[in-house]
Amino acid sequence: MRPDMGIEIAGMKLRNPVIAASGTFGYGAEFAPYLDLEKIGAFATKGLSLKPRGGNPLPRIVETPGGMLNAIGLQNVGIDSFIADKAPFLRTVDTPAIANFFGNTVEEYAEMAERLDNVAEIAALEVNISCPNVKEGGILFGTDPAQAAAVVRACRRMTGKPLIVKLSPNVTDIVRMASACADAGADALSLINTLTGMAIDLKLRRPALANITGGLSGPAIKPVALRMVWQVARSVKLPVIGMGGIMSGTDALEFMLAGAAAVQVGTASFINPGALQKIAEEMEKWLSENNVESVRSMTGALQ
Amino acid sequence: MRPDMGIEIAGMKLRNPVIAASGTFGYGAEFAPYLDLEKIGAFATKGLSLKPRGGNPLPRIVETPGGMLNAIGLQNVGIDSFIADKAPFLRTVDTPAIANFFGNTVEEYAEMAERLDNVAEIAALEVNISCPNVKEGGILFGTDPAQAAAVVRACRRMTGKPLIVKLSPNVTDIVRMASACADAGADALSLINTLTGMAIDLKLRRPALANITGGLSGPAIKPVALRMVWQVARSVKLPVIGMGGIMSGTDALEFMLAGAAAVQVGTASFINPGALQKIAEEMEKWLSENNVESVRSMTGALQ
Amino acid sequence: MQFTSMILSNFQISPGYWRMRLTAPREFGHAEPGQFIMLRTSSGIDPLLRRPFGIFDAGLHSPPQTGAASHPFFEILYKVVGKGTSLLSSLHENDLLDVLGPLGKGFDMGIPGEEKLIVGGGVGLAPLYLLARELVKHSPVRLFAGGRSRDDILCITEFERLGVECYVATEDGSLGECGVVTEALLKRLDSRNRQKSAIFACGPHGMLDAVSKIASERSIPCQVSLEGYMACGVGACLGCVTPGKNRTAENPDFRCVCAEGPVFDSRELGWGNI
Amino acid sequence: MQFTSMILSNFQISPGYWRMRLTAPREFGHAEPGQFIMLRTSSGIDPLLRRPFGIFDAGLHSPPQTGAASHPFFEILYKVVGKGTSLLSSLHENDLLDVLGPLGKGFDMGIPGEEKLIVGGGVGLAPLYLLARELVKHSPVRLFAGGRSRDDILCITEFERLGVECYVATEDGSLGECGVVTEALLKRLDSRNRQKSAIFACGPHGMLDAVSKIASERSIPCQVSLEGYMACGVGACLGCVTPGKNRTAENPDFRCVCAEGPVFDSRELGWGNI
Ligand SMILES: Cc1cc2nc3c(=O)[nH]c(=O)nc-3n(C[C@H](O)[C@H](O)[C@H](O)COP(=O)(O)OP(=O)(O)OC[C@H]3O[C@@H](n4cnc5c(N)ncnc54)[C@H](O)[C@@H]3O)c2cc1C
Ligand SMILES: Cc1cc2nc3c(=O)[nH]c(=O)nc-3n(C[C@H](O)[C@H](O)[C@H](O)COP(=O)(O)OP(=O)(O)OC[C@H]3O[C@@H](n4cnc5c(N)ncnc54)[C@H](O)[C@@H]3O)c2cc1C
Ligand SMILES: Cc1cc2nc3c(=O)[nH]c(=O)nc-3n(C[C@H](O)[C@H](O)[C@H](O)COP(=O)(O)O)c2cc1C
Ligand SMILES: Cc1cc2nc3c(=O)[nH]c(=O)nc-3n(C[C@H](O)[C@H](O)[C@H](O)COP(=O)(O)O)c2cc1C
Ligand code: FES
Ligand code: FES
Repeated sequence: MRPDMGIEIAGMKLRNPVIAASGTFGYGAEFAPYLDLEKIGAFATKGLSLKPRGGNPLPRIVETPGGMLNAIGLQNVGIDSFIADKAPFLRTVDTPAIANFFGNTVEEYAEMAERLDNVAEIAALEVNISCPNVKEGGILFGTDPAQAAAVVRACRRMTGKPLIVKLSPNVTDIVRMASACADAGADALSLINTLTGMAIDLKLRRPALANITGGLSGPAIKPVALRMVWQVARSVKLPVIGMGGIMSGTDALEFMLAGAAAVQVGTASFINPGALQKIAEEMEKWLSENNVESVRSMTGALQ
Repeated sequence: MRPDMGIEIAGMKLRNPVIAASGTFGYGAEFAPYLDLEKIGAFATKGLSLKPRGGNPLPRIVETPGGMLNAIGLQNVGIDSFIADKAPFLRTVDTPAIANFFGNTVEEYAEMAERLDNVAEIAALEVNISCPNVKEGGILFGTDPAQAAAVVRACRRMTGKPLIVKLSPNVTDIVRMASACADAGADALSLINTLTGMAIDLKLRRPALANITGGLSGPAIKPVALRMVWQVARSVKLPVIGMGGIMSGTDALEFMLAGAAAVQVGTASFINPGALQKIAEEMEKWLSENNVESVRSMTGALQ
Repeated sequence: MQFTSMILSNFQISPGYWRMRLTAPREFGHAEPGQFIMLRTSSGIDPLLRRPFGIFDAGLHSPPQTGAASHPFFEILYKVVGKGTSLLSSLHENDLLDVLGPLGKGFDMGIPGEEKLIVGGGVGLAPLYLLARELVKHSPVRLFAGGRSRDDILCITEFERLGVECYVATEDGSLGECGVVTEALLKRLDSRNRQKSAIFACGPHGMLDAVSKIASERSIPCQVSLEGYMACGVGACLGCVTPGKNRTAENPDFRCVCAEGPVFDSRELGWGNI
Repeated sequence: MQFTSMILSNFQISPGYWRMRLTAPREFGHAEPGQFIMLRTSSGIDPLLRRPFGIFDAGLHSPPQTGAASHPFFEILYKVVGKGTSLLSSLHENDLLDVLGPLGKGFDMGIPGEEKLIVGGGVGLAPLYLLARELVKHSPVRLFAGGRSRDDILCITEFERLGVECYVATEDGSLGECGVVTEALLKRLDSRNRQKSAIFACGPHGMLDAVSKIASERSIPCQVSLEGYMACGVGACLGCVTPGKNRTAENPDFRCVCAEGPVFDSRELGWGNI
């Protein structure tokens, strides 16, 4: 018996729950030589902004025990070039593309949502709220429930597409952040973004990253991610997309047990460019071996 | 040239900056067969409470990628039995012992501080504020600056011994927590305690820990720990004891560059019961190879 | 004691079960039956924690080359269940391992002359061979070995060579009697003529629970060797504890499997709470 | 392309430097000089990320056994600097590795007939052998190899066997001229008779910077092969980028070392910003 791998989230039907995480899958085309894009559920683009961004100075990445830190600094081609150069590829692939985006002010977020709402190739929007609010003295949108809600409300007004809000784990109370975004009109929540970390080059007596701190991803963060997904899924009535250190089909199924309706896979694609497809296959295999008819039945099925 | 490994922190003179972290070194005697207790800087006891505590149901520990989760539940013999059965051993060792302790109310914390102040074998007190305040509806002392300050003030009144406050990393703004504890009279800050995480047994569809969530420690958390130590050391005028995933002398020196005056080593002792002594030796070797005369000069020497 | 061991041999003895012989320091000769060791299965962080294994055998190893000096060794018997044990099974002669041990409290040998009944389930047999080797010196010894199928019945020949009378039971009947090992044990207990016995058991929790009930109903002394999730192995982390007989909501009676065990008098344990 | 490779040989060629030969799929034969591969040095998470290595050589491997069919191979030349490369050096014949490649953009071969000057520092020589092998087919080739000491001068005999004229410089004078390799290059450039040349360089950043200055001052085309901290190797993570020549505070001109490089026309790069 082949298990039913289809899921529905925020109005989108996906062939399976495995989604490429933003910033780790380029604009979709980069991994085409290594996997069948039509065997994965969906993919999120690199975070987009109104203007192209160069990102941070180098070095930008460093390996850590069981993980990696990145301080790419949200380098991206900008919305215009995205529409002109990257969107056409999306038409050639029968898999939903999710536009991840960010801004420096609530107005910029809203403008991005409006622009993306008009891009036919985009199936859903994912708001990255881990950015500093330049107007409010650099306080992070993603760590203050009121600021996060303001962003979500502003974006909600601009788009009828599914609106996913991606939460930062660097907070005392993830459930409060999640509730604020839910109340402000999000259709789904995705978590976790990276944990803020730092590495030091002892010989040089310097931070290993030019940006000093960076975002921790990979297997090392999986326990924190699972905990937060579990906390949010049981307290907030929105579907949750879980991520953080997923490397295998069993990892992905653990996130679903914790309450995720779908998962995203990031760092794993660096280690194995075919990871997304392999993870979907491993999930299917596990479900069939364990006589589970539908992957949907795993969501929240923790005892 | 042998580098000078001595440090002074909160009025205590230590022969080197390597301290055993609470909960990973028993009450001191457990590791005596595996290392020379007089070759390490100091050691912190398992967290103590007024009454003996049984701790959580089983399983209590589970391995995770590059780390481990524990939900011991602060099992300890209680202050009376500590004084009667464990303290006598401390007299036999010429290395400062730090009493780690906790309470369920501000009053309990204060009472513990008062009792420990009278224990001659104890060189310093380390307040673990990662506990729920039973009077205030279970909100964690360690995630609310006002509550943390209340605990520290109450303890400060009761003891003239060095008072170290151990910070929880599960907060949005570690610097705010650190400042609150500094203003309330702490002599030093130690960080980080464990990150809250979760693991799932997919086959059983159950949380791997009976307690559902647990505290993540080990190499996986090192980047988060380094970042927090760096943030606190540059913003708060108290000496900082850094910890989180230290496995080697170079790890320890990285924490010192980030601003730590001393370090604690936890999980590493499980993997290698002689880890503390080895780490102190590795630090000394590195310093001598790199012509650094004193380990103190490493503190905050990040460029 | 912490030491670096060299692998002398490492081979599969039954599908999924391996036996490894390692060099040991001289002091290791005093290891008690029932004690265990903890191995690092990788020098890095994957896996991070040590893995505990019972001491299957210990003694003096005579190398195959004539003239080479003999030296102390110990053996473990292990089942490949995850990453750590897979890594172990991929190691070869002359590879090195970091070992901690002997750890814990072993079996009390009981009263010489009285019948000793050893009960082992699957890889639970591991710490019982060294025990049997000691017991046969002074007492008649019977082994009750159980498992799911014939592949899970290990090293019976070795036990027989010691002069131990062996009873085998498998759940699928592929070797020995069909059923659980406690049935064979019961048969023996009910047929013995008021002879004094003592029971020593190691295996899955369900089996130990059943054996300890059988023993207590008949007032037979019974020692069980427990497992537990271990981090430190030396009594410091309190991860491996098991409830003691006095455990209640008020009385935190937890026993440390690594330091106070892994062998316990079954009457000391709070079976209902485990 | 992602494939599993079997190690055909792996040995130390100089203290700290190793050479590994691996099986390759047939398509690998089209690898361009200057392209690279990424290896997993562990099947677990320690280390987590792949490690990039230049393709030192590629071709058809004839097994020592007579009669055995020959099959495609490639080679890497690597320096042991950390955990990943240590693990590689501990591998043996017949061990398997997970390989991604060939990746990136290789060298442009330039105009046939014109003199080709290859400059390599230390292990920077790695991707230059395959390059030299191609270049000698149509052009005179000179190699300038530099390093700290004689141990860092690798595989010169192999280059000479191709008919490449080799100039060696070591900082401690233990082999060839005493000094940096750019001095030897300068001497050659200043002695050549208006002959047209092209430069190809790989090595430490300082050396590449100096070579590219020398080339631009003399208007000689110069290609450099860069390194960068890489996570994905396929242009997706943007970790490995390097500033392009148009980079300013306003213009985010970053080039992707893994996808647009690792070989760049030196005039395209923003040297001051790297
Ligand atoms: C005192 C003691 C003595 C032991 N003696 C032996 C022995 O002689 N021979 C032998 O084969 N095994 C023995 N074990 C069990 C052995 O330690 C585990 O099988 C081993 O640690 C598994 O490691 P792994 O990395 O292969 O598996 P992992 O990947 O860590 O785990 C695989 C599966 O086994 C479970 N598991 C892991 N460790 C334990 C544990 N300690 N208790 C229960 N379940 C566990 C995990 O939850 C998981 O489902 C003993 C355990 C203890 C505590
Ligand atoms: C395109 C490309 C081609 C390369 N080709 C070769 C080659 O042919 N032969 C060869 O020996 N090496 C080559 N390298 C470098 C090689 O990838 C690194 O030496 C290797 O990844 C180190 O891995 P490790 O685990 O041993 O060291 P680590 O423990 O990861 O690092 C050891 C030290 O090396 C530094 N380091 C690690 N990776 C890099 C890097 N990419 N750039 C700069 N410094 C680094 C670290 O900061 C650290 O100080 C190449 C790198 C790139 C980007
Ligand atoms: C190199 C890199 C770049 C990333 N860029 C973005 C981004 O642009 N927008 C975003 O929302 N998340 C970004 N992330 C976070 C990932 O989408 C994901 O939340 C995180 O890596 C945790 O998942 P993982 O452990 O599977 O990688 C990035 C992560 C990495 C490693
Ligand atoms: C098993 C275990 C028990 C612990 N018990 C305590 C405790 O009682 N009090 C406390 O303040 N910290 C406790 N900790 C936290 C450690 O002291 C330390 O802060 C943490 O483990 C991070 O350091 P590490 O990565 O070096 O282990 C415990 C940690 C572990 C792993
Ligand atoms: S394993 Fe740590 S106390 Fe037993
Ligand atoms: S390594 Fe990821 S973009 Fe180059």
